[in-house]
Amino acid sequence: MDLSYGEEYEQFRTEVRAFLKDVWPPKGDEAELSKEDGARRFRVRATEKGYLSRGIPRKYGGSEQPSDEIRANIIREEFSRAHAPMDVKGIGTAMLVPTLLEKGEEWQKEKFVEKTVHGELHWCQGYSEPGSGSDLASLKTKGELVGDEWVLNGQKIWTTNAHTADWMFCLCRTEPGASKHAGISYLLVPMDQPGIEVRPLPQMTGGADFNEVFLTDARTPADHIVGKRGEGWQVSRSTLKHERNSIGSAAQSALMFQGLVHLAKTTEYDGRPGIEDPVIRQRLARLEGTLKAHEYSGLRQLTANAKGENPGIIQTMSKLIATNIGSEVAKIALDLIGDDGMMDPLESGGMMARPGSQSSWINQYMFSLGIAVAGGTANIQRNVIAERGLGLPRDIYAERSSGK
Amino acid sequence: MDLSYGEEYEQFRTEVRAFLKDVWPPKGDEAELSKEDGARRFRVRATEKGYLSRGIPRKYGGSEQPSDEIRANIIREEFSRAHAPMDVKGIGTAMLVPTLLEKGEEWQKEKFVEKTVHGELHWCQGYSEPGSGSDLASLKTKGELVGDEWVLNGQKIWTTNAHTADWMFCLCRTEPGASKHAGISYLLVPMDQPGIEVRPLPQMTGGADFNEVFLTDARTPADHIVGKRGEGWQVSRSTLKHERNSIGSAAQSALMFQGLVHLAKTTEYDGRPGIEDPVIRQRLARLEGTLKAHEYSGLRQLTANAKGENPGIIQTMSKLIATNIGSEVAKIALDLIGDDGMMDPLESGGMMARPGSQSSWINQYMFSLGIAVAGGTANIQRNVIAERGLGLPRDIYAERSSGK
Amino acid sequence: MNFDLTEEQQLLQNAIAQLLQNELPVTRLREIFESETGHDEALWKNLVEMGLGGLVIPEEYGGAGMELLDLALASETLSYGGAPGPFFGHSLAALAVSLAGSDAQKQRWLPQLATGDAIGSFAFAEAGSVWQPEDWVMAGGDTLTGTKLNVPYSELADVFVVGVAGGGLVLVEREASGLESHPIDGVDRARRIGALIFEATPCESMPGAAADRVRDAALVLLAADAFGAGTRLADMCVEYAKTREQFGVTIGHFQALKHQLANMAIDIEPSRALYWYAAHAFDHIQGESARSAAIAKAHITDNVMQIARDSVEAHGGIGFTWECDVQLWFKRAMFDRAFFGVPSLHRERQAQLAGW
Amino acid sequence: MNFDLTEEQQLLQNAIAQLLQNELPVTRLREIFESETGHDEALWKNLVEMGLGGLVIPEEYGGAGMELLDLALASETLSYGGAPGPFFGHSLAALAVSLAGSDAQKQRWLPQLATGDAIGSFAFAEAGSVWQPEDWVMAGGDTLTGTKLNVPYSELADVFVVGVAGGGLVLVEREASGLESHPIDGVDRARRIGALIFEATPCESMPGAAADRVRDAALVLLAADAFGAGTRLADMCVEYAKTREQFGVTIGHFQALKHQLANMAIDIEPSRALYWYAAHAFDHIQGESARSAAIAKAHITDNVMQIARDSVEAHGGIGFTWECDVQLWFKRAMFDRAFFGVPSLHRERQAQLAGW
Repeated sequence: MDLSYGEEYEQFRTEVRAFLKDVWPPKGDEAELSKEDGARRFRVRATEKGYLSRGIPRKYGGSEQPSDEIRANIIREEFSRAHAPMDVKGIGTAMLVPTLLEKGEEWQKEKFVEKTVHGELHWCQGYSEPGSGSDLASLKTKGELVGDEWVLNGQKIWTTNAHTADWMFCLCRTEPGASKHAGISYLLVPMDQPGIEVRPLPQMTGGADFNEVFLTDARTPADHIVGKRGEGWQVSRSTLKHERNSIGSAAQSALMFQGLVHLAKTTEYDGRPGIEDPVIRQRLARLEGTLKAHEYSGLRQLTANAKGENPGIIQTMSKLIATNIGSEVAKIALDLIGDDGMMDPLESGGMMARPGSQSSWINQYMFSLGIAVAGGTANIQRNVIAERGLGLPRDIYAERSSGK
Repeated sequence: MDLSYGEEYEQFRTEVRAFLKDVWPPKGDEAELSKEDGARRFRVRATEKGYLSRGIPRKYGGSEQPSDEIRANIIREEFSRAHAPMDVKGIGTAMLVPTLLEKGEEWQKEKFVEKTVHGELHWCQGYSEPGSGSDLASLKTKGELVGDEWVLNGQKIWTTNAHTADWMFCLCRTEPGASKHAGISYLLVPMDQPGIEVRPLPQMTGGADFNEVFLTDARTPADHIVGKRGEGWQVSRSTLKHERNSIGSAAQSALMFQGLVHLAKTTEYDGRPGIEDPVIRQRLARLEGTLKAHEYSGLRQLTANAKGENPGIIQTMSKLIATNIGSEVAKIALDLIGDDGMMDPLESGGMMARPGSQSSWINQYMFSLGIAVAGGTANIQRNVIAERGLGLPRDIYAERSSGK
Repeated sequence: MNFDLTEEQQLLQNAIAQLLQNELPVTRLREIFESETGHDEALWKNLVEMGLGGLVIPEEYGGAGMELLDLALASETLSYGGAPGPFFGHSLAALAVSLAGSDAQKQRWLPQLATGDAIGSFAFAEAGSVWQPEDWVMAGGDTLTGTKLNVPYSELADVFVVGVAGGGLVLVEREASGLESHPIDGVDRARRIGALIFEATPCESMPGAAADRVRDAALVLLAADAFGAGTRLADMCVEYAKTREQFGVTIGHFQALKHQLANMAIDIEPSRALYWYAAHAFDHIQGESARSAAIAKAHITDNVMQIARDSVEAHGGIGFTWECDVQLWFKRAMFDRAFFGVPSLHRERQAQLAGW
Repeated sequence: MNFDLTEEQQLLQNAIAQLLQNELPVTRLREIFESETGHDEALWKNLVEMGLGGLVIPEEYGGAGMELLDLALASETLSYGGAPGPFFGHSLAALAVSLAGSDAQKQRWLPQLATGDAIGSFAFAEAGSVWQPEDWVMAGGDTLTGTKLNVPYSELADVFVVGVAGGGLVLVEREASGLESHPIDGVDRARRIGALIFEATPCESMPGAAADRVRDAALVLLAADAFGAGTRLADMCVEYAKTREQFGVTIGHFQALKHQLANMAIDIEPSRALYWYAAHAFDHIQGESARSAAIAKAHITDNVMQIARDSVEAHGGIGFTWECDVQLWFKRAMFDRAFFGVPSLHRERQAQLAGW
């Protein structure tokens, strides 16, 4: 066991730091660039050095580096410390690009991959539909090949960033006669067309991070299919991952916890700082135990991934643990803020406005629920742990429904 | 709403008190009787007055009173206050007698009811078997009619008081060809015979409140069957209850809670009485909320029962709530007693013995688990609440298994 | 011995439920929820015509002369139906004037409050989540200067019962000089709140010492309201489980969900008796009144908040959206839990009142 | 960057597991559990022959010169196998002498402890659940007078490391005059405890100030032991769910039980990294050592106790019987949770050490 990175990696870290010191924040002429252009220029350089787009072949604009979880982690740490731009975020780089690289036609890779990783094309994901949550096989949106175009009709939901996306990758039912999973295809659809209407789907906080997408005779060329007709289910499950970020979610949880401790130190509770209240102390300490176990398990997974080993059952648990932590953070915060627990999460300010932090905790109190449902409900997560992790029998209804 | 009992009932209470003052504890010559004989004499008198065996016809030794939940409750309160003997406890009065009164032959009632309610015959219940817990329909003990006798072979488990019982009422499979529920009969079997062996089944506390009963060519006369052959399942479910004790379980929970508060007041915890620790105070207060809701719900049920109305979903919940309260009482106690939480629950004393109360809390810590499993596991209770209380669909496996 | 509602009480609850079913479909509720004022005059008129403006006002002043239990039952049913508006603050103001007002104050205000022509409210909270009469800082006297927070419908009410240092109560009229009201953006848009800022504002002292009683009554009403919200949420979840399909069956077939709904049921149903008892104790068992109210408020609002969270999850993704009705009662639960102090505060009071 | 065990460490765990599988079938474990002494000389001999008597004793004194992490790994595996006997107390005594003993003390005791020819133990606890070095009351000096409680295998050990007022450590030999030992009926009959009564008993002061280090090490070993018990219990439940049938299917088909087992898994599996880290911090990250040990002890022993309760329930009625193996690890969990202080105590320490 050795929590240092060793000489070779520390050498690598030194190089990364030196690189960042040179080019970020932008110096000289580059300092004059717009924020966006500056980031773009930076990314090109960082990719040349092999720091970004590491899993993407050079010919599609990547740096084509051998997989190395430790280097990837050092890059994340140092870039984050320097507040430098990382790989372009989003569902396009996270899900579409790996899928195209594994299953796409050559022309599809050429057309889409580089522009997506460089942030010039934005994507949204069209999987979920009203009425098919965890049960994707029941989706109903239809695609019909009419001449040289697919014509799509149906409705998608939970479509993050649909209003800003250029393209959507989506699952449609194209083979009406086929059995549940076998009738689905994976299509790439341009968003800017009359057949597509995007409506925001506000959440209970009042904000709107999701959309519904209505497809009414929406069109896309016949060849904008990834994999063959009826293979969409398998295509969508290609989970090629170059370097996992196995400690990312724990780092998020840790940041939330730090925020909570700060809140407890700065909020008066029952006549003294909340952190001095014995009940709050016990709750914080208990939660920190869960958090630390989660964090250190991330280190275990990082090590296993770096060695190419299977970290075991622990990898089925991250989502549910992160959800549980988020939920407990929110509950403790709600107790700490007292009357502010009645405030509107979107409270815009005005004369009686409280410091922004309080309403952000209300937001968190509700949003911690959104996290639970976004990654599939906690019940789905528990099924996964029980079935894949513990080897218990599969759910009878899911099994029946999948026709096995 | 009126929590007083009203004039008529207060008059009744006065009568009960006067009666008790006269005869309990035994006066004069009767004070010389053995404890057991004194109690027997007392019960005869109390039955004459209509205070005991209220649901039992006079000809079988009862007082044959009209059902009155309020009177029943007043009798319980006053007898309990005077530490006077109540109706003979046990599975015989609680389950066998109502079953015989509803489904038994006349000669069976005459032979068994009076002696059972007078405490002269003791019973044990032979329902559960290894391998059939919540799923009684799967029981395997066989009964075969050979000449004028049933010959029984099999094994029963969780048989409380089997070592002191005179008789067992049990379920056996007598119709090998019949479907699951239809093949079962309800038999009355004498315990004192070579074909029956009783073995104690010690629990994890080290005590032994349960037994296993092994039947090897055990015998009972052919007419010692209640109901017809193959009707045992229905017979066992006759739930005739004269007066429910809807507040009894809550009273038990309340007593436990009082004990816990006493423990908190008298145990040093982190340098002061436990009751002064803010975390303990919050936990006690939270638990008391659950307890009070449970207690007052008992009053609601008592009222509904007295009016002959259905109290609704609340009546499906008592067992699970009582289990939850018992479990939380035990957990708080374990924290309070510190190092004594390492002690043996059966610790017999000796030089280093702690006051009896501490090891009784360890017993409680483990025994609260036994309560959970004895009334069917908590999961079974939740099924009942969801299905009978909320009207949700029946469990698919139970449904399948019952052949419906 | 009768721990049950009278026929009149059941009729009252049924009548309210019927009214809300007719007059407050959820579409209308949402309009009010999203409106400027959070108040619907037509609905208010309907409610006060049923006598809800003066349930606990003595009959001689035009009220129904009923007890806190009746008020709590009305609160439960209004909450179950999601009713927005000033009922809560108004009822407590009416109770406070009935208990503590001078004859003149009663003459002047109770008849108007009973008919609902005047709307009452109360101003107890001060900065720092201060609610309890013994903690009030703003000085009384002939005039008031200072700020009160979280005043129900401060923009709308005609008269305010204001708590002052030492645990006294005073009356302030809306038109009083030096009185400003500012809305506060609360989470529950069905119960609006605001701040009152007093600047040498004239006030009238109330002779009776009733602040503690009014506090206890507020706790019981919040508990009853939370109970109504909790049963509504639990019912919505059961209904959803019986209709929503997944993998070819209604999701109510899934044992994990069944058990979550069973747990929800055991966390809410016994609370009915808990708030009944607290209300009954307020009316008839003086010695248990304060403690029972604290227990009911802490226990029920805390449980219901968890039920609200679990309800979102029981609905899956849709439960987290604005368009799903869960949010309406979720926010009601947040209000009931925070208003007049979070559960831990009342649990500590509960402990102290037991002499622990 | 390598947060994983070395091949040697994995071999060590495998070898222990293999030995217990061969030498300690549960029938044998139950015999020892129910025996007079709770100690099996043959098993002890096997363990010390593998070097487990002196894992952390420096090589120059005949030990393996390994680290606390290795000792914790051994503890986990021994606990998973249910191993009874003096390993825990012995290991801490060996560590204490290695850290704080004079050269002479080391010369005299370490070689014997390493071979297991002498058995060590430690006497820290005093009446009133007092465990922490800063709270010790019994005075040190040339002789000791007073009582220490909850001393592991007080009836068996040859030498005791005893904590005295001011946080010092002294050595007492079994044969010392005025020393009496009395067994205490503990719940976990696989780890016996007793009281030591000193009456002007000669002792030898240990020069090093290592009480805090020994405390931290004890907390890590208890956490590792609890982790082993928790994984054993969770494994037993999964195994039972896969074999026990009800309504014609294995009970592992029931979603409610599946989810309870999933929850058990997320309550135990991440703890592996938590105790590894605490042990590693003890060995290599001085600044985090005390706090990490407190977190690991509080978190793991508390979670495992709940897992033990849930394990009884997952087994139904049989889980509550003496003959079901759940009880063996249930009691192990009770020992690990209570020994050296309940979780809330270490959570408060955790808070203080963070400067909260």
